[in-house]
Amino acid sequence: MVGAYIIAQFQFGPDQASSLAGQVDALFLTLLAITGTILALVAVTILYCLARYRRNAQVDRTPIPDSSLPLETAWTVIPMFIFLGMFGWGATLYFKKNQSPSNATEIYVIGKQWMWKVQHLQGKREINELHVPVGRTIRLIMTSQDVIHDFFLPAFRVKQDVLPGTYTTQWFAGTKTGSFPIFCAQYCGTYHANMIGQVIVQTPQDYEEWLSSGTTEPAMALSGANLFRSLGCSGCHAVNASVRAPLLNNLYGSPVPLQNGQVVTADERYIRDSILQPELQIAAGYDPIMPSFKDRVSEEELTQLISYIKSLSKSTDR
Amino acid sequence: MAQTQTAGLQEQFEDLTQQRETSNLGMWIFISTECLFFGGLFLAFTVLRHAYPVGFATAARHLDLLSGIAGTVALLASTLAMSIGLAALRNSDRFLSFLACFGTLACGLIFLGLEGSEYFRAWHEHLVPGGSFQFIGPEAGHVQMFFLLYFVMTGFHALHLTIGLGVIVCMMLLIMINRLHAERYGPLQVAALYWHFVGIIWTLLFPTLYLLGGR
Amino acid sequence: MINGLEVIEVENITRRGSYLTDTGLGSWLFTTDHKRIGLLYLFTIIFFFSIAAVAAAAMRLNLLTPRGDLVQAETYNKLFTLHGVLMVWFFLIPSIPSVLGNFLVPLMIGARDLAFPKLNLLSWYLFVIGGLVALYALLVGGVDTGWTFYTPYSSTYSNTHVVIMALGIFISGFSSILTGLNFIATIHKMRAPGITWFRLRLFLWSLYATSVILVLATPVLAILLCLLAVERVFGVGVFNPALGGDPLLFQHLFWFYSHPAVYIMVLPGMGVVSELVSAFSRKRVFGYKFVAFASMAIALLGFLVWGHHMFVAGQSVYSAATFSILSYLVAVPSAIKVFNWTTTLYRGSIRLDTPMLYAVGFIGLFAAGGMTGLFLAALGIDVHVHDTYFVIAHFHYIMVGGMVTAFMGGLHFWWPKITGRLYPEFFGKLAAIIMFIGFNLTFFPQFLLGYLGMPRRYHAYPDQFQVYNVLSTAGASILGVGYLMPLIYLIWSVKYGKKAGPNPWDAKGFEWETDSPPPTHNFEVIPVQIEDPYNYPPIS
Amino acid sequence: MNRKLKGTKALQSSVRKFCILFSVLTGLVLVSAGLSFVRLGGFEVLGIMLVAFVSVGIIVFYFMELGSLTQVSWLWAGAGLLWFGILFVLAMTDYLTRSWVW
Repeated sequence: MVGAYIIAQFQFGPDQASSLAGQVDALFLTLLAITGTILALVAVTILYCLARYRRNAQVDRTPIPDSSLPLETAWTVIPMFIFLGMFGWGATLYFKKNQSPSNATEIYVIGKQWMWKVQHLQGKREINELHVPVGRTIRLIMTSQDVIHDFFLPAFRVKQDVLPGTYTTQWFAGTKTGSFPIFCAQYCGTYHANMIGQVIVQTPQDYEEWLSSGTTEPAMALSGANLFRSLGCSGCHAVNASVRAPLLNNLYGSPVPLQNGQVVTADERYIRDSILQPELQIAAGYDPIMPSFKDRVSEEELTQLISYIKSLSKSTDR
Repeated sequence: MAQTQTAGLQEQFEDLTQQRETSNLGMWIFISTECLFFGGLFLAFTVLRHAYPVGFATAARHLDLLSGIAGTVALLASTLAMSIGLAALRNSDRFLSFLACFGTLACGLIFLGLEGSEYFRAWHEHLVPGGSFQFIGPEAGHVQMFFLLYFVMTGFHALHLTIGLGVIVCMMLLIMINRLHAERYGPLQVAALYWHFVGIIWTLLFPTLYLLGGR
Repeated sequence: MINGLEVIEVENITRRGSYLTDTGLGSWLFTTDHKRIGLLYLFTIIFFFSIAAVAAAAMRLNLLTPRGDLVQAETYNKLFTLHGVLMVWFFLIPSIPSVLGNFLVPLMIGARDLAFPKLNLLSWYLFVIGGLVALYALLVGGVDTGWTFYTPYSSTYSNTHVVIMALGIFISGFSSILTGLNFIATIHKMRAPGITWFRLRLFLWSLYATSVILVLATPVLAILLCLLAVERVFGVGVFNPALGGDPLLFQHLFWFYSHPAVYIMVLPGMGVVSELVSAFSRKRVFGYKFVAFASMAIALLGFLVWGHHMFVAGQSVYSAATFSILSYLVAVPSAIKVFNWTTTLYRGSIRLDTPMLYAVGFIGLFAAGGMTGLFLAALGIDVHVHDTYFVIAHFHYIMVGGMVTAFMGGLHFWWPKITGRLYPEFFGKLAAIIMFIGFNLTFFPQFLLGYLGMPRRYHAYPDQFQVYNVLSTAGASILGVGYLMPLIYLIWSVKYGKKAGPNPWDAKGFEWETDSPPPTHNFEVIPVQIEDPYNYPPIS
Repeated sequence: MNRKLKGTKALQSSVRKFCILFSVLTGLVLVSAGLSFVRLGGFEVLGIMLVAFVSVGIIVFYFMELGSLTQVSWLWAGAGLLWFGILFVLAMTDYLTRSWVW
């Protein structure tokens, strides 16, 4: 009884709850097998030599050469190739982790000392919890209000630092229902250890039910549209506006030629920078007259504005 | 202890040549350290300039080019004087060496004076980062960042220069009391290396800060 | 007969005097003797180690329970910052280079002192001043940023004494630079006749490589701390995004120093182990040139891999891939060293004295630490284990399992030379074994914790992690005993230990040819190296 | 006496050499300042930095006497430069490729 209880306390790996988890574990176990073998070989050799060649033992001690080029080459080159293999495999997973599939459902995450604020496109907000439907690819667009945090989902084997002043993204697809921990993995101040939460992976039906339950807020894009008007953006960025400013229809995801000759892709980061630091990247053919909205919009409002501007673009999969 | 002691030879060395070569090498190692010290600053400057080219160019135009050129030439002149001082000492001309060191000192002070007046002007125009900073224009934040880096970079350079001036004063004293002469010129050689290095840093700082954004 | 010789030897020492003869306080505080400065460093780093170890003990006790009942979150954060700062800058970095290096470099190359003895004393003073400033930061309330000082937390949000702590590290940084400079100049210019580069002891090769890092990495940390202080004090800066700055710039500059710094913390240990393995197997180290060049390769390649600390920090994917592949390259020379040490044992004549026990422990623990480094360099795995206990366990295997073990081994090996006395062998071996067991029990469970997902720097944690934390704390208490034992018997041996004689291990090297403890100027006559430094006679 | 005369001659020639180099360096400063007034689509920046590096080279080789130094000093002068390059290249790799899309 006691024995079984104690053994039950030992966990040898976290839950595998995402499409990526199994792949990471496979690489991990492979590395474990390779390095374990090498380590065991070294250890056995050392122990064997220690036992056999102890000072007073009568054994063959005919000197061996001081050095051997073939041997040195072998144990330089062979590990190098093994290492290159490890690199390649690891890099493949990393590229996969950093390239979100195009059909992802987007969810905005804002970190602040010491909580996670989540808003779904449909308008639903939650704190320290993240409801997602099982099987659907989720793309998190994350930023921080203060210091660097890190959105870590051990059961999904992903993590990404959440930086103030810019957006970072990561994606995952839950493969089984249940609740899994969220940790902040980047030290962020006194209550860093309290910045934890739950991802709740639900069946699509439960998820829809949850979305429509409780107090409903307008969809993010709608809130963004209201803001767009109340902040006066529509005064310039409209078809028949008195001031000549770029139209924002179909902006998201398209290339924007800049005044200095560069061309940038209009992603979340570009839109964010254009609202907060409009003077940095002036679209070609327009005057640098837009005022900065820094200190006038909160991070939440920014995400709503971005969500609205993205909704003006047909290419976005909503 | 019965060994014959050469004047100025430290006990861990065999002869003055070894001693001189060692301190020379020591200074080169120190210079490589300093390369990385300023290297960090140059990297920070490059990264931020890359991010905010317009703001940095705007800010750079607020520096006085003529004063910058004058300072650079003064520092080059001090480098020249330093080299003459070392060559003179090696060729037993202690008087010229002393004079040249004095010239180095004077040129260094002129440089510091010019830089001081630049600082004063920046302060006068409210370009010193912090509470008193005022700049009208959309790029104010980046202009402030430029001036922060300007003050940190030139400030550390000026600090190095000031230390160098102190060293040169010591060298002048040593030449005066005949502790440095044609047989024992190692310390002046090391001091000269340091001084030239300070000059090199300015040779890089001047174009980086004054010229890159275009005038 | 042998006794008679010993008596003559002892009389000689008494007559000639050793570097320890003069006992006045002034003679210590104003000494330029590299051996005395080495001892001054030894006392200083033991002092800092003790404080940092107490902090570690408090942290481990706190983590016994999931809620972290012993200390408050704030205190816990200050404890791990203190532990990190003191252990890294005030213990590990100066441990082997400044203590054993100072003591041994001139002895090993047959010189009367280092190239710049006054600079050497100055660097000790800078070290002490830096340490006192850091301790002052502790006394006025501590710092809670972690030893990594990530911005914008450290520059804007933390309410603790970041600037004072940064100043302390800044000052001690110059101590590192001057020490490195001194070693490089000494090794280049002060070698005794006959010591060519390939007759240079492997310990010196490793110290040379270490010094390269000390000299070329530390200044970047210095300037970084200056910029951090400016941002914090004046509220204008280059790292906080709210001010338009770039927090990743801080991380780039920080790790440009701090990754090579971990090689400062292990290369000298490799050097010591090369010496120990050779001396106790009575054989030349197998593949001498490869081991020597591996040290230099690590010093160079170690500078090319810093970005692997930033795989999830938001740096470019291409940059991450570059840093990953370079990280694998730096593992190659480390692997070469391990294989060469192992092969050295083959057909040797091995004595398992205390220093050798430590050396063998080092090879095992360092290999384990290095192997787990391969996991961290694999991008896909690092994403999962980054900033978890897996990382903590990995670098403690290198830093504690590697460097501290090597330091203990080196200290035991050269203790007879430093003090002229032998320590009790039985207790020495016992302590080495206790340390090995305690260490593994402390840190192995942390690998499992990390893979389970427990993030580092957590004052409290979910219940599921408790069992491994309990194991780890239990291990830490055993480790603590292991550290206390040498402190006691080594001090005891200074007065009561058996006289050692010049060469108690029958080892090769200039340092064993002079008296124990050595006279002030090391050698009566500067020795000449006429053969390979490890030319042990063949064993029948 | 003869030795002293020889010394004076050597001194005179080095002073002359240093003065010439000084005028070259001053000229280079003016050239780079002039470059900052022209627009060559980014190439003026390259030109300015190139001129700066040439000046640094002259100071290192002639004023700091690297040309006549032992190999070890070369090693360390080179090390400073090499490591400066490492810091720069690897850090800028990140910044310059961050916006690349694959």
